[in-house]
Amino acid sequence: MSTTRTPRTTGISHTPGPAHGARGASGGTAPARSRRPARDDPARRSAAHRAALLESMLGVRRFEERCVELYSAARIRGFMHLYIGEEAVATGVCAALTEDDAVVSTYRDHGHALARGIPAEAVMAEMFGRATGCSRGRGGSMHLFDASRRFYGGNAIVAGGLPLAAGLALADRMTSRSRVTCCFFGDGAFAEGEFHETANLAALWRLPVLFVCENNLYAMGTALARHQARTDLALRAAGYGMAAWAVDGMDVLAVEEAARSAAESVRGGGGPHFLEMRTYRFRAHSMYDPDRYRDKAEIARWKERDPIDALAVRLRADGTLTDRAFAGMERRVAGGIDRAVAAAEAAPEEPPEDLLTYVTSSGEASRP
Amino acid sequence: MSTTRTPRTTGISHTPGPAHGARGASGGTAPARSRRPARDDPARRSAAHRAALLESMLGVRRFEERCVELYSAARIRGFMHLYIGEEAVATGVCAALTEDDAVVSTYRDHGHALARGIPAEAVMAEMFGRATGCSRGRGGSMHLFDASRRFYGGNAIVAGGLPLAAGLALADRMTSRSRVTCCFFGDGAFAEGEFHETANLAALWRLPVLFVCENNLYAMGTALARHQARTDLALRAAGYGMAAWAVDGMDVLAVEEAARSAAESVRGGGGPHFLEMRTYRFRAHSMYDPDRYRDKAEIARWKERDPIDALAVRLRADGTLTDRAFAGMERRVAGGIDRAVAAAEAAPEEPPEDLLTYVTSSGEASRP
Amino acid sequence: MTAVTARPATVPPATASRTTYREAMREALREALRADDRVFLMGEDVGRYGGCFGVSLGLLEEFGPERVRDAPLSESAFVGAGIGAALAGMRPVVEIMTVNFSLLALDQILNNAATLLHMSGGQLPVPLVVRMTTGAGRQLAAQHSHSLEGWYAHIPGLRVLAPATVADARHMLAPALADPDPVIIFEHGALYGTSGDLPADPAPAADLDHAAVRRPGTDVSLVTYGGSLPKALAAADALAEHGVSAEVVDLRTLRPLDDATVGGSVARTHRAVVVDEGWRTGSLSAEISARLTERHFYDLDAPVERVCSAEVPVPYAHRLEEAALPQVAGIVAAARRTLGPDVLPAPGADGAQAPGAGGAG
Amino acid sequence: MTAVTARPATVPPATASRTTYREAMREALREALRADDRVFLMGEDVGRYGGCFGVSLGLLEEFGPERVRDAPLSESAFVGAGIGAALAGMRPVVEIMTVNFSLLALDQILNNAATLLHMSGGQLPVPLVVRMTTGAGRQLAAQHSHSLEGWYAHIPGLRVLAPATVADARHMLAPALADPDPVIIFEHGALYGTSGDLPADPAPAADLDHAAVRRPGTDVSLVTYGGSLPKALAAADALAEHGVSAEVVDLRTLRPLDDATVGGSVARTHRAVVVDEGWRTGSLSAEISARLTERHFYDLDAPVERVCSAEVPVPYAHRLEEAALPQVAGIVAAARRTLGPDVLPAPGADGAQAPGAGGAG
Ligand SMILES: Cc1ncc(C[n+]2csc(CCOP(=O)(O)OP(=O)(O)O)c2C)c(N)n1
Ligand SMILES: Cc1ncc(C[n+]2csc(CCOP(=O)(O)OP(=O)(O)O)c2C)c(N)n1
Ligand SMILES: [Mg+2]
Ligand SMILES: [Mg+2]
Repeated sequence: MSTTRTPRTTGISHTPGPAHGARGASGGTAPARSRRPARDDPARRSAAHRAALLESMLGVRRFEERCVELYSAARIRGFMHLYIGEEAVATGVCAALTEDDAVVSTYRDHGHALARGIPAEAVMAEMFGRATGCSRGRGGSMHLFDASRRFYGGNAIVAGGLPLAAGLALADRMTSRSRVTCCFFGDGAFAEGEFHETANLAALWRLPVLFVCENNLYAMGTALARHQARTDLALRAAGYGMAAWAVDGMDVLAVEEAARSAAESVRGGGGPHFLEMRTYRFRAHSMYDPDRYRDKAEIARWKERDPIDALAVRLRADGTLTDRAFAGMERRVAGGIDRAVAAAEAAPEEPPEDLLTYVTSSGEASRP
Repeated sequence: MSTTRTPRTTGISHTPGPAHGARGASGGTAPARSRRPARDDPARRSAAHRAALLESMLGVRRFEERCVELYSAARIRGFMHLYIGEEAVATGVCAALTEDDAVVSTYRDHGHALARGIPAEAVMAEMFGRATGCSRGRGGSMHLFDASRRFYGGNAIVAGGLPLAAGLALADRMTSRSRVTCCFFGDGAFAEGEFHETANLAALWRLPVLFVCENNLYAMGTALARHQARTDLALRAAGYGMAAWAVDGMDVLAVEEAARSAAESVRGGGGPHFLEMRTYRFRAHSMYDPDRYRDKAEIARWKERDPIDALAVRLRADGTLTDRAFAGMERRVAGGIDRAVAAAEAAPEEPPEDLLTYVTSSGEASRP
Repeated sequence: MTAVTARPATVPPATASRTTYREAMREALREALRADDRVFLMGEDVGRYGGCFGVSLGLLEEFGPERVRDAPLSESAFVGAGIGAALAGMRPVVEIMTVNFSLLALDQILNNAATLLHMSGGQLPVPLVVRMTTGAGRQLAAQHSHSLEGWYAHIPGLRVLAPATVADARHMLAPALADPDPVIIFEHGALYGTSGDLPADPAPAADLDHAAVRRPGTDVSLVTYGGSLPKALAAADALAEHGVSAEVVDLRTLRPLDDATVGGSVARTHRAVVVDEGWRTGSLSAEISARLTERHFYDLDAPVERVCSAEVPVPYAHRLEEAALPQVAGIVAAARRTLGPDVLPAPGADGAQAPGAGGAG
Repeated sequence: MTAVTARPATVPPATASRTTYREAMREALREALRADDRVFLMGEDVGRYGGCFGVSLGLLEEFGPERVRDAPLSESAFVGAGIGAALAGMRPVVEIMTVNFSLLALDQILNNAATLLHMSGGQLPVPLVVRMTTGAGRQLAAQHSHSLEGWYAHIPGLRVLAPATVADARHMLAPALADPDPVIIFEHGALYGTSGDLPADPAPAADLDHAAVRRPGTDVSLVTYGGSLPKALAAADALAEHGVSAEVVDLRTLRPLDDATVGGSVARTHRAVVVDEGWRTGSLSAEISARLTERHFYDLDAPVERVCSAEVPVPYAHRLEEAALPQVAGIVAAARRTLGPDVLPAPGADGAQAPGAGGAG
């Protein structure tokens, strides 16, 4: 018989009122309840580390803001899903992973890719469909890949990446490698059968998977309570027999703390862990979405909890962030993006003659 | 936010030792804890009703025993899955349903079909592949159908019937009909994504579905604990926000009691209910299965809890069943089966010229 | 016994009007929902969002959340629920956002919807309509660009429709709902924005049994469907400029195939080019080619040509995607091949064809 | 860095021996598991049960539950897990019990296994082998009798194999595992009990690129694969009795197709019959027929014939099932049609053919 674990939740409300915003703004520290007592790791908690987190989130934000402009200018095409508002999740989680760990992402993958360390140049070139893109222009916004960073993409089938993550973890388990496979997915994916099958498989075989559910309260236009019979996703994940708890996904420090604790436990043989990141997207689902289904006031309330602002306010209150330093961050970020755009503009597309390469590994045009 | 319901379990162990057998044999009454206090319904609890349950179970048992002989004689072909040992489940559940209710079954469907009232003639003819079969010989053992009895088959894709049941129930809900759709499926089906999707859908939309999970501890050769991370299936179903509890599936009275209570609640608008029937198949998975994966002692222990013997012992102890009456049952049952076999032997197969009828409703040979 | 009654359509009489494919589809849904209480629309984001491609915009407001029913991301469950509801007397229209996600429901479609009638010996017809968007051409990359109509057309028990014109978008749904058996409707994503005239009422119910000759011609038959119809018509224009008269046949119904109309055209023109956005190998074009050869071996003056998608997961980059899909130049070139080397000068555009995208090799 | 190392095969030398298809497959699995630590077998009931059809019997005992891994009933998850494990350096052999259940994993196969390499710009090859049983003929009825090989052969990025002989069952797995890309192996259920001779070691690694002429002939080519090969050979025998020399071509690899071998045969015989257990419309047979016509239009003396399954969910009843599937008599009749009316007297058996089961109409 399986062992029983009790789910842990932070008790974080998912409808932030002023109190929530204030809590962030007042520089409150670690999340209400974390899985382990906060450890005294000076390196991690150092001002420099926090500043790096801030700059990382800022990098994602500004990158995507530029992408919006480029989309309007038709430099970027296809579907494009923005991560704006959710930056704390990718940033905090990826900060807790090592180079050896693996990441499986979704179509909303810019934030994951950048936080994982894929250079903005490679991502931007991919959005432009250029040969220098991280998928050689064949993937586009929804299919960012980087094998060297164990970034396994960019999956546009909702929940389609979950079984993959189980398999990556299975390989590690079978070869006694102590690595974590981190799989991002949304609240909508929780409804798909593939989530259930994968959760059961991972728990049954105690696979080293870190499930990171980005619960942004909507699956496209469908609110959580209209697609899930029970909306406490962490509690439901715990039902599979894995440690699971909810985290304030607007607080990058809380996210990192939780991810680090979970990842360590996974790495130590503790089986799969599930983190429900309570977050919100500030923009529409995709560039095609007129966002008719959300209350403007709700969006405004969440924007008060902007993860970047929240950390900046906190660091300023700590006295560890100056206006000048912040301006420096903005400059560096903008410069990086400028360079990425310029490089993408200048880069070649793959020639149509190469259309059939990469269909099979042999490299020859596939013989159908 | 969804309402919280607590799962109810009977606390029934799923590994019957002598104690269990003894409990049955000693004529112990209703299951440990049932959902509602036992009601005083004389008709239901009457000796005649109990005798009818016994004869119904006996009918299923003897029918399938004959099928084994006929399979050896190659009168029946294809895959054949026996229900022997599990008769209390179909018999008890179907006793709690009305004519208006619907039933969705699996490939292990003889018991469900017979308990639902499909005549043995029609079922046997189907096993023979005859035109007089309940599916005109096109379905065979795994695909018994009877639209007039709202028996929607016989599905050979594990978990494939679950979404169908949700849809039948949805139609009732949309038209404000007060009917129950009862869906049988196994513990193995619980691992399929379709179970999860359907459970969420049914709970979300409060569909009038009665989920009857026949937990016989094995999915083919794979024991429950080797295919489910958490083996308390009722508890997990409760996680979707539906009433769910476990029932002693070897006790037909407990099954009927639970099913009646659940069906009434479903009919009254209480949303989906989930019953985990703890049962056991005495035979191999199918006629092809050498049953290498189960312990003979385990099988023997379960056979001590034979649902037919258990009820017979109880009725004898009550003084409501005599040897003569039991012999009469056996005679009636055997006579019915004899007639069914003779009729099936004599019945025609559909002619090959009619192969293409029923591909589309127009009745003409389908134009591909 | 039931709250469900069919009532006559109460759509106000319309005059001939220009409309888009998207609006035509929406109008068809509105008419169906008004005409019959048993009809309901179910799928991901069909309600609040208004449909992934805006097709059902406004229907939630008019018909309410019971009849314009948002479903969770559970393709298998809600398609299966559509089958169950159909069994119980409803007339569900299930929207699977796109064909790309329909694989998750394919078991329900093949093993239940298409099979229950036969497996039950005729007892259980499944009057279900499933709609989905199909096709590529908008740089949506490999997982969002499939054209799997041919797979569905392989399944006995299904009727498969591919409305390619505004009129068919407007008028195919009603007869599909009247069909007692499951019907799959493929709407090519590139068509939603196209416009056309709708004839004034009373509109004839669309015929689901016949292919349509969209442009008559005498020299070669261009046989196609769905999103490739505009390309075939453009190719016919281009061919006309070179003095070649191409007949364009729109299959409309992919199962059952209308062999008579296709064959009749080829019997007149003696040459055929099949245009199909599916990957060439094993696409519907193969079936059409095989049938034409089986039935018109002695009518054909040249082998049947096929213009299909290159055998590659559709890439994101614009030029690569363009090279992967059937294009007008490739259709013109294929038609030219059926006519022999001296009929037309090789057009310059021809050289731009990507490998595998149009050629017979 | 890793516990995984490839070690040389340590299979004891064998002498030529008679064995069954099932044993040959098992021996191939055993050899693969012995030869390479990265190889493991995963699927429903592959371990304790010994495989639904007994193929993996004894392997659990030899290799343990980690490498002969029973999976829950979760086709999508464990096939996807196989893909993930392959990405991470393993060499998984995933068994989907039968093709009928593979629909539940089709999204993973199409959208991940077959697509990741291309979508990632060449970064992510997926060295995965998926095995499944296919086919009808054992009265398993509609949901357990599919022949969907043609669908898989439609997917760019996959290699699709159909071992039809004991030797191929024995020798195709090793090169499949050596392929850096995903390979699907179809094992026809009716073949498991068939026997044949295995050549003595050292056995040549099976060639995955070429079709095989299983019986040479001069008058007509019978092109087939998998479970239909024995039927085609029997038909060739029957034709020989009437003085007709039929060549039998076993495709062996369904994607990529070996056009040269098939075309070479037809260039010699000038007539072709394709035998394919899939439903006729849109089956692999259509592709073969279309290609033959495209490439050998002027070689063919008669239209290509197809003998396929009737377009009906396969019924349980024996005579109905028999009528639904390709049979020897139907193949003979089709071959006869290619030869013209006066070559052979119409055999009596011919009339027994069910409608749609073999005819070209
Ligand atoms: C299987 C599948 N069904 C439907 C879609 C269309 N779709 C894309 S994103 C999306 C919503 C997903 O919501 P969620 O999982 O919460 O992620 P989020 O977009 O909120 O990050 C839908 C319905 C899809 N891509 N895949
Ligand atoms: C989707 C699917 N996968 C696999 C199978 C093969 N199969 C048939 S029955 C079975 C076991 C099902 O176990 P369970 O649900 O517990 O029902 P039981 O047979 O015990 O009544 C399996 C694996 C199938 N029919 N369908
Ligand atoms: Mg979401
Ligand atoms: Mg079971």
